[in-house]
Amino acid sequence: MMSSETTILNYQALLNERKLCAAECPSCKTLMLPPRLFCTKCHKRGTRWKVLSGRGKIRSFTVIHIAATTHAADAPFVVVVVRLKEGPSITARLIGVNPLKPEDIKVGASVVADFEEASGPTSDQPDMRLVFRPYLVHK
Amino acid sequence: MMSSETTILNYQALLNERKLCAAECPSCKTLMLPPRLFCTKCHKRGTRWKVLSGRGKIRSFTVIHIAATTHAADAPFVVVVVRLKEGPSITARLIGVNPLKPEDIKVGASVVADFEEASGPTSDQPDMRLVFRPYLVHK
Amino acid sequence: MINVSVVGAGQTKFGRHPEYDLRELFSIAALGAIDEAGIAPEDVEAAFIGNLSSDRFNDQCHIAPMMVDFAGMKGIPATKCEAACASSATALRAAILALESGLYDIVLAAGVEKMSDLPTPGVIETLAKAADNTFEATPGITFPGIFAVLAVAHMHKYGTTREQLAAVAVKNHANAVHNPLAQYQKEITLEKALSSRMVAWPLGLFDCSPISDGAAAVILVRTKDARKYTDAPVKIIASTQASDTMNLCDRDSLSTLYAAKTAAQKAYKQAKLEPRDIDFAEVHDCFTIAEIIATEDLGFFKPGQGGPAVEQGLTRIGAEKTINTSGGLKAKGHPVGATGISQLRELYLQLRNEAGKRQVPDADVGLAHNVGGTGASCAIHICQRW
Amino acid sequence: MINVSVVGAGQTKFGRHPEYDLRELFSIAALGAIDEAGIAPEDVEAAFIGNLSSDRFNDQCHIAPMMVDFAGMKGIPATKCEAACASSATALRAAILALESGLYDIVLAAGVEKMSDLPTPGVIETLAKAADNTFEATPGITFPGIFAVLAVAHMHKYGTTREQLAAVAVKNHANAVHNPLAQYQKEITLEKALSSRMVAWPLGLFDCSPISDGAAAVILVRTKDARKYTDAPVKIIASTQASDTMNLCDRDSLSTLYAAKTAAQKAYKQAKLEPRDIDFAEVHDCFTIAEIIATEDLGFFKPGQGGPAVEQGLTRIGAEKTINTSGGLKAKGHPVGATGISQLRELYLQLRNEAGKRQVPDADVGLAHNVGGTGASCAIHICQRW
Ligand SMILES: [Zn+2]
Ligand SMILES: [Zn+2]
Repeated sequence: MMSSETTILNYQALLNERKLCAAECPSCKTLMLPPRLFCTKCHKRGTRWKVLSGRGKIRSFTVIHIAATTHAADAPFVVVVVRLKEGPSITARLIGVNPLKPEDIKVGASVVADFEEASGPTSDQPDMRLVFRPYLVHK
Repeated sequence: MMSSETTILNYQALLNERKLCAAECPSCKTLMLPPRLFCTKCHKRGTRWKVLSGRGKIRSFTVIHIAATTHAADAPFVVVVVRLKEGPSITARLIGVNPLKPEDIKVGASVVADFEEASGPTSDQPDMRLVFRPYLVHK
Repeated sequence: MINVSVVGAGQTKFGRHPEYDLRELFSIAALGAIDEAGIAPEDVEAAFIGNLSSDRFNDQCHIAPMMVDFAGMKGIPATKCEAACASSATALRAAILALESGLYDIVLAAGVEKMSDLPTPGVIETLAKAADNTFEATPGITFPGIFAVLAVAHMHKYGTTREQLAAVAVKNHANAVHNPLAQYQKEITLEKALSSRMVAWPLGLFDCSPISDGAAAVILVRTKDARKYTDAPVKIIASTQASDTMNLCDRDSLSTLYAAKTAAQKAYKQAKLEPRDIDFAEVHDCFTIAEIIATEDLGFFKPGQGGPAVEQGLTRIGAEKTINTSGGLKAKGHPVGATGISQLRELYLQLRNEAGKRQVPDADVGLAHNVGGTGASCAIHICQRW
Repeated sequence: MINVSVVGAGQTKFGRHPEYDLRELFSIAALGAIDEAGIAPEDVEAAFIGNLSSDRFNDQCHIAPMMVDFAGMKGIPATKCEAACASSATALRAAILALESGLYDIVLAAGVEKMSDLPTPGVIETLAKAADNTFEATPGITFPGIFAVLAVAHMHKYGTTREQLAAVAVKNHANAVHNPLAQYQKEITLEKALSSRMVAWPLGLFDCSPISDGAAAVILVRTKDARKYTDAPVKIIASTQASDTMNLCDRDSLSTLYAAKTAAQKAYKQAKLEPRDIDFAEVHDCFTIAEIIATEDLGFFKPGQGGPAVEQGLTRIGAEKTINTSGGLKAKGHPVGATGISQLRELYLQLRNEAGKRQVPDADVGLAHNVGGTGASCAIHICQRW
């Protein structure tokens, strides 16, 4: 999969292998997440996958109390925008925190990517879904 | 209902009373089907209901073999565009004919309106649906 | 410089309209604008109609010909324009460009949306489709959730408070009391606003604009022809639009909207005006935080000062910078595709001294700020008294 | 007279594209057009994008900013235009008006649709929403059914035959053999066309255009600037649009399309040309009967003569009136929102002598006829060799 075209479909296929990847421009090294076919800087096609560490910090977040029909069973849940160590940001759920204590979730806190099976009525073979967890330093 | 505003909602309510009605402009007597709030000729509001005879002639038709999901169970079925005696035309199903013998359905043939319960997954309390039948002259 | 004027405006009451079909709502607004301009439907040469998603809300695509036909304008070119909640401001822009091209002399710009045909969860789901479905709606973020993320970032950066958010709702409800076409014509207290049910933390129900049905329309002509139709046309002196990436995650800042700032800069340049020259503005308060960010993006207040400004009453009618005399999306209602033209109608009324008890004293220049979706679109119009 | 020229065109292959997202298809077409025009994405000042219903097909609204951002044009004004299957011709018109207004110098007009994300019954249902849902889709009429009603009326009035309908499909499949971006690049026989499964009597499967994914894009500039970009720009000399009532039942005639006739009359007047001056045309053959009616509505053949004309080979490449060199919607494919711009691309290629084995000899003037939905919209563009 790592040599596949940097399409959204293949991004999901890589998530299914528990790999969080960005598209990288071989010319100017711009990293793009969500992945793109064409470099945002030099507009060249031929970007390639680069596996990311999954480490990052919370830029902002919310707790969804009233969800769309398809996610209603999960509410309340936390959604975070995370700035990854390598530069790009990504939006995903934050697990391992109490959604009823949003005051305990801090902008700037360290998180790490994880993967869980996406449930939902539309998926026959469930995809893996990117999520984040608090990154705990064990002293 | 006959004194109600000539809205699409009220048109359906009149169908539920087994009445096929057009909107009539009190000024210029233009008859409008589908009904309208404003006269197509003089653009005045205040059109009123007029009950139609339900008698008319087939302008054109088709037999739906591949239907939308919501109508798939009914296929094949005949849809006709009928010019009503009073002037306006309306589109509806034609029942009482063999949909597999379209060559027996003739443009110009006389038909008469009837009403049947509309089935469908979305309706709690089924509405009446306008249909047409061949108009048979009993000698 | 733009050389187009508004010579007629119409609007339905905003709110729940189970009695009317989409085309019926449209025709009431369109024929209202046509009557006010003193023309007949046959005089209109082209129409641009904003609508977010009749496809999902009403099971109906291709609404533009249906709308004009139903309102007596059968045959004219009719195009639907869509840019989420900024749909009708983009329709307005397309109409302005059509007039500026010289190909048409009288153009209708309108917007219509009927959201209440769907049950509430369906509305939430449809609105979420105006965010990036794959990367943001699928993880579960809703439309209120998008703006909640902006609110958290704004609070973190500037210390903006929930009380300041609530102050937006309180002010806009107070203004809507005097707008007979508003969905909610009653005041609310700060306590009530703050105690409402949580939707997407930190935004409660009273931080959110409602689910609405409605339509709005304006008749546009070139400014040199405008006095043929009315003694008090309203000049449009700037019309700009900008876009941004859909995804929150792909943006440099989460406490400002790049598209709004870009469109505002271009609008001020086009009108040869500064933010201080704007007497009043209708801004896109789909959520309370959006009004605070808007007043900063538009240069009315410094970044971070939008919250304190509303709390101190600086945006009330007649104060330093009057914002949302109509009641805003929050209290006037937000039938998404109709909102941009409804904002323009408020400018039209204010600049003709026809706004009744919500009239801004000595208003000469007004601005309309219409944001689409997650902020991926923004269109700005500046209007001037004749 | 219109003073806009095409200086670049791009298109994806039409067909099923499970491997690509909507934005990926768009970016391939848009960057193709941009490259061909010899410009960079940053040079594009505004974009108008045709699309029928990403809302239903792809669960995604507000696609215009998403598309331009993904193709490297973040920030520019980007508006979606919708008029059912004529969506991208209306986007093209909006782009032309924007250039004629003088506000922009370089504008992108594009169209994109990805239909195959939905299973076939869902596609049928979504397309039916481009008819009047309450009065025609709800009784059960489908999109093929709408055109079947026109076919029956045409057959009744003029004696048009199923063989004549099939001749349209046979010709267009033969043309598509030479179009490397066509969905079906193989010939079919009259027998095969006639024996296909019934969809909506009298239209069989081979009377219908397929379910397709794809995108197309063009770069437009004012004609006076066009030679800066290419030695062989293609001039757009007419751009018109008209509408009609949505409902079949509300029309005077069921054997002609009023919107197409109206738009055609205006287009010939705008270009100061007659039907006989048109060397070739891309017409909207969503169904075989639609091409026959189109060649009559456009004045190429007398009413009732469209059927005999195709049967006699008068619309083959290089014959009396060459129709659908690209393969038409029938064989090239019909990703509905992309079709209008794809037609313009075919005109661009032909008028630059770049159409390869499907090149029309000595073609100087071409016409594109893009119909929306039930015929409630039609937009027509006429192009001329430089
Ligand atoms: Zn690069
Ligand atoms: Zn009348």
